[in-house]
Amino acid sequence: MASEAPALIGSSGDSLREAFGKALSGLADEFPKLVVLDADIAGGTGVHHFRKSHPERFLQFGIAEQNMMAAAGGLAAVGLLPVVTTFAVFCLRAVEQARLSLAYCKRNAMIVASHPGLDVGPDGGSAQALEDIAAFRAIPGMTVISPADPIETALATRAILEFDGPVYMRTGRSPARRVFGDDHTFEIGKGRIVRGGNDVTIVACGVEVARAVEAAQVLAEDGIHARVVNMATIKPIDAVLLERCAKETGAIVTAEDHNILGGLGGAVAESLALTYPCPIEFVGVKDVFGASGEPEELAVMFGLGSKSIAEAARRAIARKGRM
Amino acid sequence: MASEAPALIGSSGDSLREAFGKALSGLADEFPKLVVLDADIAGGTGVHHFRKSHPERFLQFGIAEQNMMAAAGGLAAVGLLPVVTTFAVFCLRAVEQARLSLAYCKRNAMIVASHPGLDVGPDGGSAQALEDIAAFRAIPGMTVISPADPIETALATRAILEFDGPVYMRTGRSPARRVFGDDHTFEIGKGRIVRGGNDVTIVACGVEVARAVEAAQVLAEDGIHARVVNMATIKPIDAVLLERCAKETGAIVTAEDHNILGGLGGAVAESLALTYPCPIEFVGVKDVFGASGEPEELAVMFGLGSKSIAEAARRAIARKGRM
Amino acid sequence: MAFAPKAVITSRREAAPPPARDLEQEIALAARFVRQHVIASIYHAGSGHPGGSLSCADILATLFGAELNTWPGSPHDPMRDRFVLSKGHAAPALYAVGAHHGYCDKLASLKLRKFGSPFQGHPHIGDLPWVETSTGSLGQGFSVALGMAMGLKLQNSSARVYALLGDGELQEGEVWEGAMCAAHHKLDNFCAIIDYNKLQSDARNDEIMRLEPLAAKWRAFDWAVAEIDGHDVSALLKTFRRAGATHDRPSVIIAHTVKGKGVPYMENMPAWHGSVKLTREQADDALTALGATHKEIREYLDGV
Amino acid sequence: MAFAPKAVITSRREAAPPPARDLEQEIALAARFVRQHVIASIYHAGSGHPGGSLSCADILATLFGAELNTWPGSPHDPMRDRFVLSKGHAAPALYAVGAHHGYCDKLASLKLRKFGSPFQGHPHIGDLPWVETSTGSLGQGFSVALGMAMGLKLQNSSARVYALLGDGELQEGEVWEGAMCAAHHKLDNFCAIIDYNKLQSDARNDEIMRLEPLAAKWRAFDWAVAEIDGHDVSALLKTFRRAGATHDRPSVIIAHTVKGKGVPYMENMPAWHGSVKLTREQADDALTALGATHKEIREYLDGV
Ligand SMILES: Cc1ncc(C[n+]2csc(CCOP(=O)(O)OP(=O)(O)O)c2C)c(N)n1
Ligand SMILES: Cc1ncc(C[n+]2csc(CCOP(=O)(O)OP(=O)(O)O)c2C)c(N)n1
Ligand SMILES: [Mg+2]
Ligand SMILES: [Mg+2]
Repeated sequence: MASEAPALIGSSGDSLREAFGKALSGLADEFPKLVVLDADIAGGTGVHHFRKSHPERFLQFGIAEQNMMAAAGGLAAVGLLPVVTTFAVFCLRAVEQARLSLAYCKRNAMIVASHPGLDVGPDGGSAQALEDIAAFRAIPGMTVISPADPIETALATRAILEFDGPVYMRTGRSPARRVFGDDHTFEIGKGRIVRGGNDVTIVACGVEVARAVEAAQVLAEDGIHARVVNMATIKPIDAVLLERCAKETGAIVTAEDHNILGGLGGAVAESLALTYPCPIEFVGVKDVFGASGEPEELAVMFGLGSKSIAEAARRAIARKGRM
Repeated sequence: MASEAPALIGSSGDSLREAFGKALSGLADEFPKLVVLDADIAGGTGVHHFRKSHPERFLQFGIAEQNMMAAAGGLAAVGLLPVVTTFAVFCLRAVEQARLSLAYCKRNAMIVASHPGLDVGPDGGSAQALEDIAAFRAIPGMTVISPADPIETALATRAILEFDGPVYMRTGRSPARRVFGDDHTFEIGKGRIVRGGNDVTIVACGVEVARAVEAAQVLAEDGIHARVVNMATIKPIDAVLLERCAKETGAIVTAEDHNILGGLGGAVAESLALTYPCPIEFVGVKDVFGASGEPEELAVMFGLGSKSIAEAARRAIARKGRM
Repeated sequence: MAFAPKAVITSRREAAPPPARDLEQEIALAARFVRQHVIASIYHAGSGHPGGSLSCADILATLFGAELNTWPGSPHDPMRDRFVLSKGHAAPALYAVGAHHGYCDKLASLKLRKFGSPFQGHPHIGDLPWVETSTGSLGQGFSVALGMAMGLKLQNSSARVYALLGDGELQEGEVWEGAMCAAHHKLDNFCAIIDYNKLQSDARNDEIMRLEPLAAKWRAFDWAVAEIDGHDVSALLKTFRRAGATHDRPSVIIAHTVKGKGVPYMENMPAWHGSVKLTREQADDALTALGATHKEIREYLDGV
Repeated sequence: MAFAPKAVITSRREAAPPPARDLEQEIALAARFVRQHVIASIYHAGSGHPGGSLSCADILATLFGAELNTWPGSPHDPMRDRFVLSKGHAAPALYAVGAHHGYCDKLASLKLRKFGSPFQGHPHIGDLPWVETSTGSLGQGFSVALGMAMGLKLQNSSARVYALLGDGELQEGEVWEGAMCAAHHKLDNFCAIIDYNKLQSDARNDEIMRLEPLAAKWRAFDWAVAEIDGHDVSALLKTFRRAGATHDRPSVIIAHTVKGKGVPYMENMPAWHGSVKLTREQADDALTALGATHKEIREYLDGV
């Protein structure tokens, strides 16, 4: 029937935003102070689930991200546990509010951003945030997280509610591949080796973790054993694990759905420069804007696909010991 | 007489903002399309000079940075050459506007931010932007500049007006030490060796260049020959010069009045990870907010002073060949 | 309606003859084309915002059909009027009206939101030079348009600037910054049109964030305000003419519209705001309701 | 004045007796102390914003002297009212009124803007727990206060929230986002006070960015609006009481003030807005004008 409600795009049960939205509803009883802030985009961020399950704790701010972000500071100040939700690109509208009214005040407030990077797909370049990790990472005391799959997103949702201090967490728009089983655990600040190998380490976050695993499988066919690290916490970065990987594998690839400047790649480069400098290749969007298209297609065209990661791994390996 | 106009603070002829403001006035005739945008802070950013000399090209937007930033896109669209001016921390209010309406549209529009970092002094932590380089560096196609002294600021002012594409440039609030003579030249994208040496390279920008030179002098007394590079363009970074310095000196220190995460240090670490990985030590604010105080005093207390740079240099040298 | 009295007649529009009946008919036909094209392109894209594209079809058709001094062949003419689609998610409607008037190809512009196509989910000047500025983040287009109006005035141009905003978009503080600024600078070459369809992303404005009394807000921000039926082409034409003659103040036209206008099953339904997927049957029904023949429907849906 | 009729009496303030004459005198004395302390602390700091600190002294003295249910000994009491200095550059006035009421030490708070002192150039909750939120970036304090009001209401608290804004601050779009939001959510426990001193950083509001008709703007955003003389303590007291009894709507008090009030050579002079350095002679003159004795002046200026 033509008059039926339309199908929501890209929010199958396996998108990170859906996993986040459902997890939030499930956790609401356990966290009675939890309130969810929306800027007229609940259907997009996954928190329509929470609106339905806990309407009295769902706070509507309209299309006004600055006010929403700063108001979260006030809600936290009176003892509530606010979770600010919008698209990643619109979080960039409220960077200064997150800085002053959340981070500077050390508020227990969480920012959860859906629609990061090229994963946004057909909405196109204007909507594909490639800068958010860099911008939020630079705010003193702000923790930055980008989980890899729906299971991890659900775990991370609980972890940030239990966490003390402001957090910026990315989810994702498009159906995501599963990386982890039901036995997965998550801890803020800890990277995890998801695949062993000693020739090179691929450090990835978000949608790039699944692609990194795929790249490692391809490399394995050529006898190259790539280690894959899921670096779900970008700040504070797991410097100990990075140092170990650099020592053990001698070359690093970073992979993220973000500009290659200032994001996960930057965090890894900074960390290793302090502990164990080694060749790094960066997989990410190369300082250009995105475009409309399907996420997988865009990933390939902009050099974020598993093939690009595998090529970067070969380059990194080739540079070992060449200094 | 008590009723005399009050003395303006910190804007002696030798602050970068004053140098910028005066340069802008001086260039107005040569650049007839130049218009200057202000958000009620002209006395602070140095463009009161321009307001006086060219009132008809001075555009007042009131205390409304978002509208000002995006409107610059419109002014550029109709053939004018807009220079957006405010404090660095308030540029963070308009990151998304700079992204979409300037960078994504490839507008010829310049953002010039005064009051960056601890150099802000007594206004305190809320006003001391430690995130702006990271945030603007992550915007695709945005050029990022932070000149070192008044002479260079004047040259950089001309350079950005001649440049094609959006630029984010930092000036400074407090009286700045001279680093260069009247014969100095400036080119966007080029780092410059301001002092020779082969034991370590200190890569600095903004106020930290003068402190780096001072650190090198102190180190020289101990027989350590530190090279000092003025990396006035943070993006695009001078990868060729960095590689050469890394090869020739084997260890790097970065120094900036910014969070150690994502700024100049991040840019240098990313660049060298690709070309010539080597030990790097980062001098900057260590992911905490600033505080009120005098700039020189704050520099010492937050580890940005010449002593901290010299210590970082010793640490970097000690790490050479220890991998 | 509260436009300032026409103390001084400056607009070149003053001299133009009153709109002819057949102009109105032409515009109505163009609007019908826009609506059909919107449905077809969103059908092919598999995503896109139909509701807010349909509500502004008559406004766009009127602007491009009669009001804007723009010429498809010379998108860089400094004398041209500027139009900014501040509610950038209505891109399909902009592409459609552009296609109708020769700014872009009709068939090509059905290739919406696809990789490699210049017809992105939100209008991008980097892909289409006749798009005056890239939009998609609500509030910004309005400020950019304001900057254009200011810059044109500074250069003594007689070109005018038009910005089309959504009602939900008015919740962005940036719009009120711009409203204050445009009035302060007396930008009477600037005209904002509000596509007042009473719905935004998730629900009615009233539920999400009340906008009323809306005309009072704009008056208090010192704009000349007109309130009209945004589907009444004749009213649109007259109101644009008045706005063009307003002196010393920017003009806002609050155009009351119906979200999803023309497609009965979409009208006034928030669910059809969002980025939705149209089934073949839905697209067929919509095109039928919009007066397309069987042959046209086949061309729209199969001919691409 | 246009507060809603008091249909339902809910405020605990209703029960309180009308303000006594001596309360007004107490407040006037407190305001005088605030002004003197502001001058002294800015003199010692060598920078700071005197104009906007002096203009709001009576407002702050009234709030802290009579209106706010807050107690210096228990800055974390969940039942307390909240006050947010959204115009954070008036920090010296906040510290002064805090010192007067025992929230901080009088002598210590003269050590303004110095390294190691908790009395930063802009108020910071990390340094002073009785500062409800850090401010300094205009527009934000208002939103934070709104969040507090919303959160208190959600938790059925009867505590009220007050935010003091500058007039120039109203140019920030964030304020109008918040204005729309507070009205939509019927935050009648929220009261904004505008320190309407007609000046901002560089010049008069009228020159920089016209705000008038200001009351009409707030009315169009659906707030209960009162306009009073912001130096008239009796009017302030009455208006706060009315605001406390307003139902279903947030209240705004447009308090007409004089920038630099109390120091003749500063009054209405834009130059004294900014971060300025006071000479010994200027400080002396100012304190004399503010009624300090020679002995007091010496204590203020030399006793630190
Ligand atoms: C700054 C910003 N925040 C959020 C969005 C997401 N968004 C896209 S359309 C929309 C609703 C817009 O409603 P309205 O302005 O009424 O548009 P219309 O009804 O005409 O489609 C929202 C919230 C956006 N594009 N920009
Ligand atoms: C977002 C932001 N932009 C700019 C400034 C710089 N600034 C500090 S005070 C001021 C003028 C404020 O004027 P007003 O609000 O009228 O304050 P008052 O007259 O009461 O001092 C400005 C522009 C700021 N603090 N915050
Ligand atoms: Mg709408
Ligand atoms: Mg003022």
